[in-house]
Amino acid sequence: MKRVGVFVCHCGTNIGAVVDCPQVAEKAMDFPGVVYSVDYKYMCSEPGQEMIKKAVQEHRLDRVVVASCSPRMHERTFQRCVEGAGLNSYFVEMANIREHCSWVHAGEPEKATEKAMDLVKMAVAKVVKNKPLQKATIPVTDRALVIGGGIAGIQAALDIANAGHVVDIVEKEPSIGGKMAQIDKTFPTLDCSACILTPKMVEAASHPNINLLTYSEVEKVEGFVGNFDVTIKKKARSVNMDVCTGCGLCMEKCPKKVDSEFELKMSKRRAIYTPFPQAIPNKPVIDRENCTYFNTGKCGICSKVCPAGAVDYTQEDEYLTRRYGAIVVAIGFELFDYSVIGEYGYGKYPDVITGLHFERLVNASGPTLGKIKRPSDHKEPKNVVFIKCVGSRDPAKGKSYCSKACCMYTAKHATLVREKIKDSNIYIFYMDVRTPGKGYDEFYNRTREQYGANYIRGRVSKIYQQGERLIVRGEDTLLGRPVEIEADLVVLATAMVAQPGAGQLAQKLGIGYDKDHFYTEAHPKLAPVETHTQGVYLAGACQGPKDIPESVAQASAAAAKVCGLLSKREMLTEPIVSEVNESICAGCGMCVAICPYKAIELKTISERIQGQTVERQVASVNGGLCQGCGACTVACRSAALNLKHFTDQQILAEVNALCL
Amino acid sequence: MEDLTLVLRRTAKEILEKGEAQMVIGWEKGAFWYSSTSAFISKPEDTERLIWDEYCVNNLAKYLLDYRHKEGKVAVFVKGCDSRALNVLLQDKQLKREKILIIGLACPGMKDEVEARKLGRGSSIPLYKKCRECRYPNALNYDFFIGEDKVIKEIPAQDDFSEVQALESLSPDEKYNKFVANYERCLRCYACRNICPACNCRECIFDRTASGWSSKANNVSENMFFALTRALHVAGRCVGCGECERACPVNIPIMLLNKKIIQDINALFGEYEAGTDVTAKLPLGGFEFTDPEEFM
Amino acid sequence: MSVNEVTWQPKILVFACNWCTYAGADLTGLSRLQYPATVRILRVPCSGRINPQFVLKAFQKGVDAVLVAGCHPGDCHYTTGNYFTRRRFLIMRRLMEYVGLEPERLQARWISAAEAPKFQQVITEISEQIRALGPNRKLRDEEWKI
Amino acid sequence: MKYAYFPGCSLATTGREYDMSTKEIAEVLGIELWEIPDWNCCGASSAHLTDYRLALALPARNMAIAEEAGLDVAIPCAACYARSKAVEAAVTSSEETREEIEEIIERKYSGKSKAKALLDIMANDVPESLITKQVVNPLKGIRAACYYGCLLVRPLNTGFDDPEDPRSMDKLIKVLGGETVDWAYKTECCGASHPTTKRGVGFQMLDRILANAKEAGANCLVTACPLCLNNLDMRQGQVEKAYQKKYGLPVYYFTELMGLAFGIEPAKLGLNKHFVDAMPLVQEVLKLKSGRESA
Repeated sequence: MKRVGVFVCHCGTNIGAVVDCPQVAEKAMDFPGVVYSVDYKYMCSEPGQEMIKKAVQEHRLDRVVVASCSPRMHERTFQRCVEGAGLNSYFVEMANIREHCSWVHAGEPEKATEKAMDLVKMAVAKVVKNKPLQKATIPVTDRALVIGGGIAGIQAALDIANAGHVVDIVEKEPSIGGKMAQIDKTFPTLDCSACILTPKMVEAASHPNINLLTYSEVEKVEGFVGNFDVTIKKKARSVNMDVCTGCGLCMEKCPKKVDSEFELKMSKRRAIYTPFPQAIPNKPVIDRENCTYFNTGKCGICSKVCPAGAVDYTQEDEYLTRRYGAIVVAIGFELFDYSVIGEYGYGKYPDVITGLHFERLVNASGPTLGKIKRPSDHKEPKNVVFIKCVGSRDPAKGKSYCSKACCMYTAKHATLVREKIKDSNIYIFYMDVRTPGKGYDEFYNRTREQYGANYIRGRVSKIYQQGERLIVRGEDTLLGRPVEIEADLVVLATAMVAQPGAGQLAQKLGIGYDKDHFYTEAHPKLAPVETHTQGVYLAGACQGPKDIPESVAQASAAAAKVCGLLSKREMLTEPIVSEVNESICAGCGMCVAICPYKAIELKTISERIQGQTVERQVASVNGGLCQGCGACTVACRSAALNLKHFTDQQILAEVNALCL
Repeated sequence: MEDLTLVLRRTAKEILEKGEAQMVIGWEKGAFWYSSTSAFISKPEDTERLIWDEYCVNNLAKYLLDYRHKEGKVAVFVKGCDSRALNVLLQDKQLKREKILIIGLACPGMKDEVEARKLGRGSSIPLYKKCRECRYPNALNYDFFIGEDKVIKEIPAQDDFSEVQALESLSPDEKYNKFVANYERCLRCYACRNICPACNCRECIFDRTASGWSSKANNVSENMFFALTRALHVAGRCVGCGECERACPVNIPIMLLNKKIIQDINALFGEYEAGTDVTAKLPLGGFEFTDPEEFM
Repeated sequence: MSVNEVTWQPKILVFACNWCTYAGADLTGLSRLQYPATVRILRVPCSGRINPQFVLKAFQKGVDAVLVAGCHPGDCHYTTGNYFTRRRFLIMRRLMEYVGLEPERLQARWISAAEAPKFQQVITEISEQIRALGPNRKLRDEEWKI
Repeated sequence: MKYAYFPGCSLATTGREYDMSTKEIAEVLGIELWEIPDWNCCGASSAHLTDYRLALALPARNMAIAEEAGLDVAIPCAACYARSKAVEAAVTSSEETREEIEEIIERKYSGKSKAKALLDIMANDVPESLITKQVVNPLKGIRAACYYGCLLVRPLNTGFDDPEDPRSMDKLIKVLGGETVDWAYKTECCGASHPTTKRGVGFQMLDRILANAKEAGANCLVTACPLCLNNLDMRQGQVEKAYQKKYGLPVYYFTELMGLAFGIEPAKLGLNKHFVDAMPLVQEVLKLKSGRESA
C-alpha cells in the first residue's frame, strides 16, 4: 500500500483565512493511503520544502500531496523538492485550494473547507496511482527563428547570434526596422531614432550568424521545441538580390507613383521602391499590384535602365522549410484606426493626424524634410493640440488597456513643436500623465516648464472644421468649464493594438492570445517573455503595449532564454506522453488519424498465435513527437493507449474519490 | 430460393476443389425448420450441407476474424447487411481483403424466427423488422455475385427513425423509465458485443476489470454504463444489421441507441451510411473545422 | 451514498483543460470573482483527453452535473484537440438527453485562459440550474425509484 | 408601399407645411399614408420628464394601433420618432416592460411594426429611380446646408445614418438635382426650447449654426424637424438683430424641396408660410428651369 504524505498550505492568509487548514490536514488522515498529514504557513518556502523532505525520510513516504496554489504555479517547485528527497519527481500531486477554493469562496468558509477536503481526497486518490517517470531527451536544432524585424526582433537576433547561434529573421516588409524606423526622436534622451537603430540594422545585416528573410512571412509551423519545422513564404521581390547593387536608378526612372505606406500616405513612392532611404537590405521591391508592367504588360523601364540587369519579372513566391530549435515572436504593434469613430473627424479632416504621422512630419527624411507642416495646406501650424488616450483606456472603443508609451511620446512631440516653431501654442488634453521610467518625469516636467506646453486635464468631445482651422471642443475638469481651441493641427495619441495578422500567427504557433490579440505570456510576473508553448518566446509590443527600452530589454531576455535552450544539443522533455499496450492494440489505426503531431504510426510486429508466427500491426508512439494531449487515448476503444501521468486509472480514481 | 441453394453448393464445391479457398463459410439447416445456422465447410463433399433459405439471418462476416491467420483464403457468403459489416471490419484493418473470397447474394429479407416458432410451419411468417426496413438488400462488395436476377430494386428512401423520434418526444423521466425498464433485464452476457461486427477489439475493456472501467456487478447502473459505452464505441460504424437485438436473450431493443446516434451523425455531420464505402473516413474518426458549434 | 434532500448540495464535476479553462479558473481566483462552492475541477492536459466514459462514470458515482470545458476551437495548445471534443460531445449530449438525463446536467463550454468572468458566470449559471433541478438520481449505483 | 402615418402635434400646428408637403409628395410617389386613427401626442420631452411609464405608454398606443393594421409607421417629426423608437426598443428588449406597457394601453404591442423616420423612408426605402423619375424642376441653384439636429440620428434612434457624419439628407437633395455643402454643425443642437425660454443661451447656439452654414457657402438650410425649423426660421430675424449680422437663409423641410422638385405648386407645399421669405429662392429655381427650357 502506498504511504502518502499530505501537506496543507496556509499561503499566509490567502488560504488560511478561509479554509480551516488544520481541519483539512486532520481529515486527510482518513483518506486511504495517507500516513502523514500536516498544515504549514508557507509550503513553497525554504522551510516548507525542508519539512516535506524531512517527512519523506522520517515517515518513509513514497507519495506526496501538496494542497496549496495552482499546479500551474508551483508544480515544478514541488516536483524538484520531492526529487531532492529521493522520490521520483512525478510522485507529487497538487490540490488547488487557493485559486480554485479559498479565493473564490471567501464568503463560505465551511463550504470552502469541505471543498478543500474533496480536492485533497481527489489528489490523494490520483497520486496513489502515479507511476515513476523519467524525462526523455530530444535533440535540439542549433538554429533560432525571429519573427518580426523591428527593434525587438533585431536586438534578440543580435544577442542570439553573438552567443554563437545561427538566427533567421523573417520580416514581412521589404526592409527591417519596424515602427522605430518611422520615429524621429526617442524619449527621454531625444537622441535621433535612426542614429541608434540603423547601426543595429547594419550589424544585423552583416552579422555572419544572422540571415535576413525580408518580404517574407511564416506560412506553417510544425513540430515542437527543439524541432520546429517552419515553412517560410519568401514573397517574390521581382529583383535578384545577389545581382542588385542598390544604386537606386530604377526607383528614379519608374514612372508610377504610389502612396507610400512608410510615410503614411503623406508622400509618394514608386512602384519599384525601398520603404525608406536607410532601408536594410537596401534593395528595391516591385509592388506588383501597382506596377504598370504587371497590370498591363507595358512599361518595363526599371529592367531597361538597371545597369546590373537585376530586375526579374518572372520571379515566383518561394517556399522554404527549415528546422529551428527556438522561435522568438517580435511582430510589434499597429496603431488603432481611429477613423472608425467619427468624433474627432480623423480620416475626414486631413489636419487631424496620429502620433506616427507627426513623427514623419518632424523627421528630417520625412515628407516635409522635418518642417512641421499641415497636411492640408502645408502651412506651418501655430496652435497645435495633442489628445491623449484616444481609444486607449476606453472599453466602449474596445481597448480597455493603457498603451503605456503615449504620455511620453506626446511630451516629446510637444518639445519638438516648441523647438521647431518658437511662437507656437501647444495644448495637451490628458486624463493622467504616466511617466514610469528613469528620467521620464523630469522630461515631462521640462515640457511643461521650459517648453510651455499647456496640459489641460479633460476629454475632447468634438473636433470640427471651421474654415481653415479645427475647432477642438473639450473640457477643463480642473477649472470645471468647457474649453474651445481653434487649432491648426491636431495630433491624436491613438491606442497601440496588435498586428492585424496576430491571431492567425498565434494559431500557427499554437500560442495563446488575449481578447485584444496581444500574445499571452506564460506568467505575467514570473515568465514574461515565455509562452505556454515550450520553445516559443515573446519580445516587444506583440506581448502588450510598451516603449522601446522595455522592448529591447524583453528582446535580450528572450534571447537569453533561447541561448539557454540552444546551448544544449539535447533537452529533457516531459515524460507525459502516450504509451501503447501492444498486447491489447488491435492495430485499427484510429489513433494515427487523430494525433495532431503525427506521433503515432502503425508498425508490424511478429507474434506466436496458436502455434503460428504471425505478423500483425500495432500502434507505436514516438515519445519525442508526442506532446501529451491524450486525444488518442479516447479514440482507442480498447484503452490500449494510455497517457502517462494522466492515465485512465488516475482520472477514474479522482472521479471515484469525489463521490464515495 | 430452392434453385439458388444448388448454385450455392456448386460454387462452394468448385472453390474448394480448385483450392481458391481453404474454407467456405455459409449456412446449413439447424435443429428446427425455422433456424439455419452457420456452416464451416473445408471438404468439397461437405458442401452438400449448405443451404440458402429465408432463415439464413446469421451475419457471417465476424467469423472471419477467427480465421484471419489461416494460410490461404477463406470464402464467405454475404447478404447486403453482411457485406456492410465486412466493410467495417476492413475499415478497422482487422481483415486483409486479399485473404477473403466474398460471394455476394441478393437478400429477399429473412423470416422472423420468434414469429415462426409462435405461428408454426405452414402459416405466413413476417420478415424481421430490420429486413422490412432494409435499404441494402444486395451485397455491395464481392468477388462474384449469385442470383444476378434476384437483385432487389424497390428500396425505402431513408432509414426509419420514427421509433427514435417517438422516444425523443417523451419527458426526461419517462425516457429514463423506459431505459431502466430495458436494461434492468440485461444479464451482461455480452452476446450483443460478441456478435457485433463493429465490436472487434482484441480485448474488450469489459473483459478487463483491471482497466477500472467497469465492475462485474450486474446492477442497472453498470448495465447502463456498458450499454452507453458500447453505443459510443460503435458510433459511426454500426451498419444497423440488428444482430445485437436478435442475439439478446432478454430482447432489449439495443438498436434504439445505435439508431439515435446514426440519426444525430446524419443531422450534425452529414449523411453517412456505415460500411457502404471502405475508403470513407469514419465520422467519429476525425473532425471538421466547420462542425456545428454549440459550446460557445 | 443516499441522497438526503435537506442537506443536499449540488456536486458538479468540471473537466478543465490545463491550458485554457484551468488557467481561466486560476484567473477567476486571481481576480477574486466569487462563485458557488458546488464545483470540483479535475485537470486534464486537453479537452481532447476527456473520455465520455469518465462522464458516465461520474454520473454513476453520484455527481449531479458534469461540465466539459476547454479552449475555443482554434486556440487549442495542441492545435486540434478541442475539435474532437466538440464532435464527440455533440453526439454524447444528445445520447444522454435521449436516455433521460436532464440536458442541464451535462454541459460543454469553451472558456479561454483570459475569460475569468465567463468562467464565473458559467459556473454560477450551472450551479443554479442544478440547484433548481435537485439531486441527480439517474444512471446512479442506487436503486431507481420514481 | 404603405405606411401608417403619425403626424404628431407639431405637424398639426407650427409644422403645418411639413404635413402638407409630406402628403403631397407621398401622393406623387405613390406611397399610401394611412393616418393612425385617433392618434395621441407622443409625449415628447414633457412626458419623459414626469413619468417613465407615461413616456413609454403614449407612443406605445400609437404604435400598437399601427401594429394591429400590420404597418410600419412613417414619422416625420424627430422628437415623435425618438419617443416611438424608444418604446420600440424598450418593448423588444424586455419582456417585463412589454407586459407592463400592454397592461396600461390595454392593447397588444410587440414591437413588430417598426417606427421609421420619414427621412429614412425617403432616403433609404424609396428607390432612387422612383424619385428621379418624378423630378420635374431639378433644384438647380439650391446650395443647401442639411441640418439633422441633435435627436434624429443619435444612437438610440440611429440605424439609418451615421450619428457623427450623417449624409442621408445630403444624398436626397443631390438626387433632386440640388447641391449641398459640407459643414460642421449638421448635428449641433438648435437650442430646442432655449431660444424661447433662455434667449441668451438659445440665440448663441442658433447664431453659431447660421454663421457656420453661411460660411460654408449655403444659400438655405434644410431640416427634418419642426422644432429645428421653428428656431432657425422664426428666430433668425431676432438673432440677426441681437448679433448685428445678416443671414437671410431660408429654412425648408426636405419634403418641401421634394415637392418643389416634383413640380407641385409652391402654395400647396406651404412654401409661403415661412418667416424668412422662402419664395425668392423657389422662384429662382423655377426661373432657372423655365430659362433652360426656353433657351
